[in-house]
Amino acid sequence: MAADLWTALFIAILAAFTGYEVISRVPVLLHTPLMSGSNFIHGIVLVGAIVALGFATTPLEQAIGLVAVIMGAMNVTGGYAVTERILAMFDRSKRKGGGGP
Amino acid sequence: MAADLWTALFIAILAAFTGYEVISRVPVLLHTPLMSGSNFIHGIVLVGAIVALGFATTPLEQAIGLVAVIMGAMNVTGGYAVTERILAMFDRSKRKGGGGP
Amino acid sequence: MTNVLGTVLDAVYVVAVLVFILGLKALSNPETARRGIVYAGVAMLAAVAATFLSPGLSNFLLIAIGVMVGGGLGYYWARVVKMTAMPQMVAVFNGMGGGSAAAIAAVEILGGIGDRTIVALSIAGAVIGSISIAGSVIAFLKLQGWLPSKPIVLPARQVVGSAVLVVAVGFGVFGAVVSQLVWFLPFFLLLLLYGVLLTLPIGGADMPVVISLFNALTGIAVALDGFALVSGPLGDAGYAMVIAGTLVGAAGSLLTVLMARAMNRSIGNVVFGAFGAVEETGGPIQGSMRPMDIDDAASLLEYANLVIVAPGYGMAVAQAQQKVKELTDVLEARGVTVKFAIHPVAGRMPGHMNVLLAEAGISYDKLFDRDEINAEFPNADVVLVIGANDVVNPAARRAGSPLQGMPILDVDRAKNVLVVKRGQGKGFAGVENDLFYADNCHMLYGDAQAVAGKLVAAIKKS
Amino acid sequence: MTNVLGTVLDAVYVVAVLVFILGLKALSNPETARRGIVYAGVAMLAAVAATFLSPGLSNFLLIAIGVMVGGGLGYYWARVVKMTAMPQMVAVFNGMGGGSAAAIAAVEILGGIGDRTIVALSIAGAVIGSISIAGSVIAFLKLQGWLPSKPIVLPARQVVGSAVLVVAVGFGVFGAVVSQLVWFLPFFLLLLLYGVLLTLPIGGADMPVVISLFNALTGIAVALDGFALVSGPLGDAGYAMVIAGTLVGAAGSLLTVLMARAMNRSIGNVVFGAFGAVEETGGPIQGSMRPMDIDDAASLLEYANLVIVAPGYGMAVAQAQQKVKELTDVLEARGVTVKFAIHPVAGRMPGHMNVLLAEAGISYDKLFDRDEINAEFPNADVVLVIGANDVVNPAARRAGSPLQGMPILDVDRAKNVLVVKRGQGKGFAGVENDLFYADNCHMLYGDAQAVAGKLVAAIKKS
Ligand SMILES: NC(=O)c1ccc[n+]([C@@H]2O[C@H](COP(=O)([O-])OP(=O)(O)OC[C@H]3O[C@@H](n4cnc5c(N)ncnc54)[C@H](OP(=O)(O)O)[C@@H]3O)[C@@H](O)[C@H]2O)c1
Ligand SMILES: NC(=O)c1ccc[n+]([C@@H]2O[C@H](COP(=O)([O-])OP(=O)(O)OC[C@H]3O[C@@H](n4cnc5c(N)ncnc54)[C@H](OP(=O)(O)O)[C@@H]3O)[C@@H](O)[C@H]2O)c1
Repeated sequence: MAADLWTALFIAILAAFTGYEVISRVPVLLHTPLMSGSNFIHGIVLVGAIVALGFATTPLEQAIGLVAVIMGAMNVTGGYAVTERILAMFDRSKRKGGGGP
Repeated sequence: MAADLWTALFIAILAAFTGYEVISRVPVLLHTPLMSGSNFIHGIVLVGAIVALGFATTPLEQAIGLVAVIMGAMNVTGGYAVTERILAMFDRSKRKGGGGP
Repeated sequence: MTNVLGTVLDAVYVVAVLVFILGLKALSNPETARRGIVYAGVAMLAAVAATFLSPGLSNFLLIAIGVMVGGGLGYYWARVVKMTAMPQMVAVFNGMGGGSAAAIAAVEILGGIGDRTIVALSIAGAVIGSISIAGSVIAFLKLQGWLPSKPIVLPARQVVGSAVLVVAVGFGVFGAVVSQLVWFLPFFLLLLLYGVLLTLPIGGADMPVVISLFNALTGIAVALDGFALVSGPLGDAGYAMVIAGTLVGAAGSLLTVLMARAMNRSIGNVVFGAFGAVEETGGPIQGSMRPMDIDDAASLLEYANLVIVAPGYGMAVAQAQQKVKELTDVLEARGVTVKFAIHPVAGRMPGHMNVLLAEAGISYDKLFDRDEINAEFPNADVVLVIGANDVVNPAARRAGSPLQGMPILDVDRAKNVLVVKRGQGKGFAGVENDLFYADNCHMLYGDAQAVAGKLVAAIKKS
Repeated sequence: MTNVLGTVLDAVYVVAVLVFILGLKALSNPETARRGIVYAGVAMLAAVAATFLSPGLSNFLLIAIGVMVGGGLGYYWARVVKMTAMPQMVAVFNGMGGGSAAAIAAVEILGGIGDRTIVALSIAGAVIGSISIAGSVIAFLKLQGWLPSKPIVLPARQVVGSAVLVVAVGFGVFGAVVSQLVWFLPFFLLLLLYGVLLTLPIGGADMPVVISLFNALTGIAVALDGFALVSGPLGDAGYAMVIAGTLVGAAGSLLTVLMARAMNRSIGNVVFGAFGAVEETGGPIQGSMRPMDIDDAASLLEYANLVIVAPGYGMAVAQAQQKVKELTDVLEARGVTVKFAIHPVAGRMPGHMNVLLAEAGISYDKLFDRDEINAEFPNADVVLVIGANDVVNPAARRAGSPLQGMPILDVDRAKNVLVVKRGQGKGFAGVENDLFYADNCHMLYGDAQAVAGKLVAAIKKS
């Protein structure tokens, strides 16, 4: 196993703790935005999709890579927009708020 | 800056969050063992001291490396023993406990 | 990688990760939550831009098209969807993430068939990502009502499912060992099938738990893809994926556990239990449901000191939150104290009620957790149950009930209980509700929005 | 690195880090804390052994000697030291860590003078590590009583200090730029001097905060050394240092802030304020201190329903905890409820009182935080203050007092207050205590251990 993978394992351990600890303090009030917010955060997959497509050479790789990019982009923008809409409702500064129909 | 350093920076960020979150839940009751326990944990410096001495070539490097190892070893064993002694006092299973004079 | 550009790009990833975590932390407080997501959004944009600008990439046009098409679709859809359709929306975006992770894994397998470690990691990422996309699509279809929301129970489903999964993984491993790509076609197809088979037998109302589970799984798939990328040309992108993916994996798992616990069930029971497919056993309840007319209910409310509102899924379907807000306002104008009792799994998403009530402009100071408010019910003059059923069912305190042990809102301990629902319909769990037959309980039949509106009118009139 | 051995060693580091974190987590609960430290100890042992076994090392004999000498000394000392000497013990071990970090940095500089990044990181590690060892030694000397514990205030100390620091760093940077080792000698010497100058003006009772600060600093120094090592031959050792060092850096900083906050002071004020060097201003207090004799005090205690004990530094010096435990036992045998009010900074370490009382075998169920117990004082028949002073000084509620704003135990609100102390001595802050002159307060003069012993005897006799 390459050194990079061990390092990545260190990173994964720490990230798991961080995720667990940070999230266990989120009150039930915010569980819905938490769900959609973490949905947004795994939208980082778009970065990997760009790398995959960016280094793709055969047409098959390109096609699959394009699919990856499209799906990743949907995940990231959709996740962001939904979360932002939900949280706008909790925003005291614009109480009457609420996006869309 | 080498790639390893960036990775280390990722790691440091995550470790800082983890340390902060984990520790902020420790009750005042346990602040003394927390202090000596974290003292023990930076005893990991011994690992670095072993590397420094292990790759030392000149006598000067060896001398300083030896100092590093001695001090690191003191930190780690002392930190451990103190913490363990303090925590033994909180141990319900041997209530009358208390180490040493 | 030229040195300066490389350093800048590396720094962008590190800062992005830092901001992600701070953003997640900000989510723990309603005052800061919105700021948190905006910061995280900026960080994400920066990370994506940094990746796009990295030296060595090609296919720029394709990337740009992909980002614009996917991004546009996602953004548009998220802006126009109704708030009540949120759960299936989250399911879709989650599925997209899983699909993207599976597709990345496919590309990695195509390109890296020589390197065992990378192929192994990619296979793992592909397995989880594929299950996540297929399962999320089924979850979407069920919640949207395009598939029946009842559990669809196939014969011997657990055996068949396991067999499909094992064969799929077998194809993948075999393909990796013999280094032939053709084996990965059945590999992916069978995984998608497994995701479908896994999700079909799960009832519509269990979907939120399942969505949260798939959310965590997608995070893990992304992290696995990240592992496969760290030794590649853009290692830092891989690390960022490992971090963000693991964060979500941990956070999502925790959230899933919390949700299942609030329903007093295990995750295994949710996924494999086909809950809601069985009919209730147990004798009929003594007594009858007694309706009350609107004017009597209005004056009961009006002359109360403390009214506690217990909303549930019915309020969400009826989109009654705005009327409930009006009702609160008229009652408060008459000096009545109004509080809201929020059960963590009322509705069809964790914290669903909070979102709806906040949307209607009800301050979250008035929203109380189950733990906070349960002791207060005996002091309440009236509890107004609006479209809630299982979460207020005292049968949960009775041995032998399917709900047994589920933590509920103790509304039956209040002086008077008014229940708004359309008819004799049972709640999601399909269990009779003892509450409706209690002496201190009266029914207000009708659609929640209509009934709340009538109550407002009656109180205003008096 | 042979492949199998290498993999095993890598795995050891990863597991060690995992266990460290779990160990730290276990510290948040007294039931699991001890298990936590034992696990962390095993993980540390494994990490050290893995490093020792790594291919490519030489100087094995020297390493073994160093580990045995240092380890033996540290272990022996830690086992025999008195519990009351704990703070200075922690200071010493902390200093050792800082010194080790500085020495590692020195070796890195000697070996790596060509590589700018490594030298820069090493310089940073050396700066912090050196300050930490020098400062910790001074802290030790003060707490041990080998240096006067009063602030030693030198003229223009802040200017001189800053100048020393700037010149020291200047030598280091210059040495790195011209790649000449000789400049690092004055670099290290001046840094040690700076550590001394920084710590001398800090009063003995502020030392705990400072020790905690140096603890955090040592953690950061270790992390910086780790950064310098990650690109070296044993990169994983470097990562382990980065993780553990940063963990401690973050945890220690937080603890320091909490402590300073409990004293209502900023960290800057603790480090640069030379607190305790100034004399109190403000008029004398009206009234006088009234002693009570032991038998009266004993019967007051004996016939009480609720006695709250508020211990402080005096109990620690007098080693009175065992007698206090006996007193608790005899009182409880007579049906008196006994509780302990623990102020977070009573004594000379954070949580000091908890440790002492636990040592004496008092269950931590009876120990209450300031926040938990403050509301109960008005219900207490007797509060027994044992060697506490500042933490029960109601002057903290008075504008203009040096203690103003410090959160205190509200013992003066109890029906009766008995204060055990040797004489008219002031507390650490050097402020008169209004409590001692209050109508409901009586003094029991004498050494805390002796007085507690006499109370036990008097109660047993009656
Ligand atoms: N929130 C989550 O995350 C989550 C996750 C998984 C499972 N669940 C489950 O979902 C259930 C949630 O409980 P709940 O009490 O909120 O809902 P529920 O038990 O599903 O009951 C909803 C009630 O609303 C009534 N209703 C439906 N449409 C209505 C309308 N338009 N106007 C007025 N009333 C209407 C229904 O009765 P009528 O048909 O007679 O009108 C029904 O009794 C629990 O069993 C929980 O375990 C929740
Ligand atoms: N715990 C921490 O982490 C920490 C950190 C930094 C600073 N501090 C500071 O330390 C102080 C702690 O407050 P405190 O109330 O615990 O202690 P204190 O204010 O220092 O008072 C201790 C009292 O004990 C008495 N005493 C000393 N030796 C005694 C003996 N042998 N028998 C009986 N009594 C004895 C002294 O009076 P006599 O001389 O008359 O006997 C003195 O009044 C606070 O000012 C706090 O800010 C604490």
